Amino acid sequence: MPLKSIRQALNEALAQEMRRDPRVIVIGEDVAGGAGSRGQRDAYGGVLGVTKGLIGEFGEGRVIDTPITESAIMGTAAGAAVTGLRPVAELMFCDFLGVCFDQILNQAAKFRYMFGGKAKTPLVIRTMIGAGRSAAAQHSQSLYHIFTSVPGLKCVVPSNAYDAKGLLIQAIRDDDPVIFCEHKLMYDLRAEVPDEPYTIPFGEANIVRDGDDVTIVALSRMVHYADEAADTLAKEGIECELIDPRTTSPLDEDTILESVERTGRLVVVDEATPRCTMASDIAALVAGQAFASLKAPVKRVNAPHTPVPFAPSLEKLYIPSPERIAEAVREVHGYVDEAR
Amino acid sequence: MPLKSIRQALNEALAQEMRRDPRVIVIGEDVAGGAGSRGQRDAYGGVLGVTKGLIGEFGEGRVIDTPITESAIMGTAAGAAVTGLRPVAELMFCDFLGVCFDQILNQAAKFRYMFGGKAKTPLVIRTMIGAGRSAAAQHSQSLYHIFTSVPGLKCVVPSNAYDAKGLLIQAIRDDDPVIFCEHKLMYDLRAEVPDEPYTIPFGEANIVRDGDDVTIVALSRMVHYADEAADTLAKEGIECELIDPRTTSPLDEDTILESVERTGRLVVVDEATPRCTMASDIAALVAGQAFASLKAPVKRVNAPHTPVPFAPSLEKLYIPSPERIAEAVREVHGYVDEAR
Amino acid sequence: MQLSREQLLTAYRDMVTIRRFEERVQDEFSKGGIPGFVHLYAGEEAAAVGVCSHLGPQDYIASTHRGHGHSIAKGCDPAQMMQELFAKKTGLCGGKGGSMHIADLDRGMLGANGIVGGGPPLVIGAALTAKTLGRNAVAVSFTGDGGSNQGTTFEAMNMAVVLQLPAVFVFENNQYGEGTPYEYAVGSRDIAGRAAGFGLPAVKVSGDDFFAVHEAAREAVERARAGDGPSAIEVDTCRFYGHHSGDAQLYRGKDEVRRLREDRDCLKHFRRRVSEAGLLDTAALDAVESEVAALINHAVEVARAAPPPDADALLRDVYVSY
Amino acid sequence: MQLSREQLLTAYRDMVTIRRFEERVQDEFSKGGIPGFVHLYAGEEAAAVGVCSHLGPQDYIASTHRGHGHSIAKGCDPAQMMQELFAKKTGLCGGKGGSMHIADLDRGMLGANGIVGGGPPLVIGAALTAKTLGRNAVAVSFTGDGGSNQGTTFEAMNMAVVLQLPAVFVFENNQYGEGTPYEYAVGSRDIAGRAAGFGLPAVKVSGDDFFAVHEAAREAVERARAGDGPSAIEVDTCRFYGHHSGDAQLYRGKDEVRRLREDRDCLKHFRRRVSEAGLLDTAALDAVESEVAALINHAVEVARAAPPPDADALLRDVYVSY
Ligand SMILES: Cc1ncc(C[n+]2csc(CCOP(=O)(O)OP(=O)(O)O)c2C)c(N)n1
Ligand SMILES: Cc1ncc(C[n+]2csc(CCOP(=O)(O)OP(=O)(O)O)c2C)c(N)n1
Ligand SMILES: [Mg+2]
Ligand SMILES: [Mg+2]
Repeated sequence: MPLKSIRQALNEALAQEMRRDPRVIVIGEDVAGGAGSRGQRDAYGGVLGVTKGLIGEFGEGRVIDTPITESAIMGTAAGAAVTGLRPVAELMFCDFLGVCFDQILNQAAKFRYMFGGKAKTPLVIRTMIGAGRSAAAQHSQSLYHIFTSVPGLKCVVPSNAYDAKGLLIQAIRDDDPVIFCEHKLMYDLRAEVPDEPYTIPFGEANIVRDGDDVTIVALSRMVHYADEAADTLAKEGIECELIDPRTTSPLDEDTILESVERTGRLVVVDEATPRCTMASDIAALVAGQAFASLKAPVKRVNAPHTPVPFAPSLEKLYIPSPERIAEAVREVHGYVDEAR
Repeated sequence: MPLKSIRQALNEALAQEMRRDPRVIVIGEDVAGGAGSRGQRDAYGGVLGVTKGLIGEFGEGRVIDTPITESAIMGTAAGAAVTGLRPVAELMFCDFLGVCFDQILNQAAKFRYMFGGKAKTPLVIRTMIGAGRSAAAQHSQSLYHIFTSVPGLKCVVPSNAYDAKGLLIQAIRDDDPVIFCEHKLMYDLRAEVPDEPYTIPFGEANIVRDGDDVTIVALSRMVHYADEAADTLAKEGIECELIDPRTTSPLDEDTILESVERTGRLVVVDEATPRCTMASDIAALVAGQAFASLKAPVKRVNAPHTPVPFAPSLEKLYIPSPERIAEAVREVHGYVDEAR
Repeated sequence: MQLSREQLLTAYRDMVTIRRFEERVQDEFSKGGIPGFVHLYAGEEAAAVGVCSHLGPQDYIASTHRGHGHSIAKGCDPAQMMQELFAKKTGLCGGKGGSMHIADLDRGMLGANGIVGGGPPLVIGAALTAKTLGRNAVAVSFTGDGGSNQGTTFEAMNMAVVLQLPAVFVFENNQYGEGTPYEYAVGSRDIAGRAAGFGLPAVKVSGDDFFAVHEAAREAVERARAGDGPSAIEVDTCRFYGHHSGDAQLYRGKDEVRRLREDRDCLKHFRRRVSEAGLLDTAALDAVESEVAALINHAVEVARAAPPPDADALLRDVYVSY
Repeated sequence: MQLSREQLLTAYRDMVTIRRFEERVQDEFSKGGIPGFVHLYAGEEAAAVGVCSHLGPQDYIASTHRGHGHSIAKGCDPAQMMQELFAKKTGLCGGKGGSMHIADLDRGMLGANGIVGGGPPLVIGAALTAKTLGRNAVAVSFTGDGGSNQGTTFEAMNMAVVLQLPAVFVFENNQYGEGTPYEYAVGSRDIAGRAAGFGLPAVKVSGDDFFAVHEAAREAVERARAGDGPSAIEVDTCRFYGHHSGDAQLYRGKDEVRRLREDRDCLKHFRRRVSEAGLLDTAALDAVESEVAALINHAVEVARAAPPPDADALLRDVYVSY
């Protein structure tokens, strides 16, 4: 199978779905770039090149550059979705949700329920998450917990190119609003990706590696750090089961619970800050539903409760590291439950 | 001590602080009402009357009616705070954060950190939360988890008039941005409230009742439902310790952990939806730090993962009830940990 | 444009339906039959009907928190609406939306909206669907004078111009947003003029005069349908009730409402106009009134009798699939 | 207004400082010394300096992602700025903000802003502080042509008019927002005209001409200081580099940048103007150049040598107290 980067996988997913279904459109700031300029059209193809080339094949009517106007972009996408298109809108950085969240939170997410089941809002919002590029406090956040918390939204956090393609096609075909979170440090990450279209169902976790000692649930880029940590730990004789939920809403609760029922020990790794985010969500799930199997405290590995610092030296401390993950696993592994 | 409603307590707190400090201003939509009209000034005094009368004493320069323009209101408040005022801005319903969240998330909350500690942003945002008035999906949410998750913000959820006054005065004197969440069904709730100004520190929970069997942590209006449930349970011989954290950020972790270390059993009650919200946050805290003491699964009582329905019959099912709380407590109380 | 007798009767019937619907809602609300908040449209009927009489079922509108009038003008069934306001299973939204979220996608009514400024961006989306799928449909947003100051509304106008979409922005200037007069809240005091600055044709018309609204809307809708882009219309109008049922209206001048009802009632204006011009006689107009009265009575009876939603509706329809 | 020799030299020095600062940042960035993203202001100097020369330390500005020029014009120390860009402990923000969040509250610089449209609402707040505390200060927001389409910017203008605040909205129309020309993104193609629709005096001036900007800003700042409310100024300008350092600029016409640098260089214009009018001689201008060259060299040397932030800075200054 051909090796493709996440960027390529996403681009391919978009192109294939646009070919298949004329109702699929792409809309956002510089998704092509150069609209009405003296230079080239498709000058950007998205700020990190994910939508490059689409305008050549599908034209200005379906690859729509917009002003800097996120509320109008999200509203346009929501309004178009509920009237018959299947828009893929781009929110360049998830940090920008602050200028457009109403159209997601109170409009797109709630139409179906408020209108008594009569609306369908097949909308995808592609957005970038993550720290690690010294992009500082307003361009580095991992805000998927906010989307996850909103009833009516689905939320996807792919960690590799194969999943990225299958999940994006699923998102486009899905009849509900989906937030698709791309980690900005992973676009060049390659994996084997089939040329033909395929889907990966939402709510089905990927078991990245098997192990009986400790369960690690990790999200997005943290899957790779957790895998690194697991390699180290394997050499120490600790076998980790690594679970990548792939979608935070719906969340594959069963796979997580089954694993913890077997291992009795859980570490959750999430690049987001610690309060009211996914690590606490999963920890609470397990504390409520797999308590009988738990042999150690549930450990969370998060960024600290701070904004993302600019300086690379601080940012490196900010992002959970393989070392911190390994340390957390060692802790829960070495924990002796005196009562049990 | 005189009995005062939460509405009165808040109004008194505002008036006393405005008297004390000329830098305190109130700004929002119809916080007075009738600006430039043929009728009366102070025609509203806030849609539910909390700011009534302030304009009479403090004038238009300090009780500022605005257009419907939440981004400008929050931005004005943030910009004013960082340059020397101490604004109390009103976000009428917390549901409206979607049209103005950037000024809170990326501006006010992050100034101090991004600017290397050189900024102070003494800003209070008063906002209404909660279901129960058939105000439907866009006027009934309890979104304080979103504020709680943001580093740089503090978040207050008072449950009674005494706390409301002390916490609001604290919020106004505090040098950080504070989100002050008022439950719309509690404005008429009365308690003994001293006439003189006083403060309640942030991050200090209130132990509403003592008990050794089960710890209940409940927030905002749910404190009262939990108390009702505890009354019922007391008759059945189950003694609950009821903790009202009063502020979700900072959170008084110690009081919660100490209680669970004693009771070994925890139920968290939160009117918010279940995913990535305060109940999971507190459950995760305990699963991580009081695991050794836990004798039963941590139970969460939340609204379901749905928007808030309009019909009163459905809304009643939506909001956690004293019955559901009691049932959850009975479950954890009756749980037998076979391993321990 | 000359309206046919049929068209005149339809317009009058729609306006009277709105008026009587709202009067009755006020009544039923005070009697406790309607939960939540209601915002009544009485006084503004010429705006909704003047605009929507140019729209067909394929066209879209997005409304505001004050959405009953737009719904009726766009063809929603008043009985189903009333059932919704009464929070009944058989309501337009199954009792889950209520007044502030009343919607009827089958009739191109994209919903009342509890968020001021929530609708205009959605309308751009509906207009984009029309353009992309070659549907020749038009999308209209209704926004208040208060909502005209919301950033989302401005963004929607700019976007509509940039993409040259078949959209019409109707600003219902009923003088107040809650208790705040537009003269205070709209810095320029000129909503149409400000809209024009965004690069779209914009006019201000009197909402007392159905015919003035109708004519301005005809031009705007035709322009949109012809592919010539968006327009804006400011309708100078007034509301006969408070912001919501229960508003003490202290911000109003003494006698203000009484005088509005006397001088600025679009129904009265309409009757006078068509009578004086000999277009419709009193008997025909009165026949409409009784027809509507029966309709509204029926709507309330059905609404009262209808069952509440089933308990399992609480968890249904959050997603299509999950 | 006639500028004194002193004022002319200061203005020139500030503009040259910005130009050389940016050229050097581009250089150091490509050499890998500066992490993250940088957006360079070269080409637009007359805008920042023309406006800020009317402001004192008590006045406020809010900037954009392209904030180096505004910072220097408002009096920030280029050495401390460079240290910040190099992510050093001794930088203006202790290395925690970087280019996109560079700020200096002591000098009334409320920060660059990573959010397009983030600044204008903040400026209203600063203006409100000035008005409330009777400080006689003025607050200025800088916004790009792209940012002129953001809802927050529109809301801020309306609010400033409603509250009659001492604010000035400067729109730096450098023709592009990222790769999108303003002719496409601004529906009306007229930023000043659109601003005027909000009820504030608005003019468009050439950013090639320091004196034109200076004069327009003088009027606007005086109006604000006199209590006569907000104004807007659109500056027609151009950027000499890409959107950020690393932008391939495919959206530009062939030779576009070369021609801009030839025809539209505000520094060249300034030199020519003051030389022809006999206001400053070449020697004086050249002396400024060498002075600035030394300053920038020094800034980079200090920045390179400075230490990174201490590890515990990660957790510090999230709150004043927690
Ligand atoms: C974003 C937002 N802000 C505030 C409100 C509260 N609110 C509801 S209606 C209203 C007044 C709206 O005024 P206008 O747009 O003139 O419409 P009208 O009520 O006059 O029809 C306000 C402030 C809201 N629902 N949404
Ligand atoms: C809310 C938001 N949307 C999008 C961006 C990404 N972005 C950064 S700068 C920029 C272009 C800004 O253009 P303009 O306002 O003209 O300023 P210029 O870069 O030309 O100085 C964009 C789209 C952002 N930072 N914030
Ligand atoms: Mg109004
Ligand atoms: Mg620009």
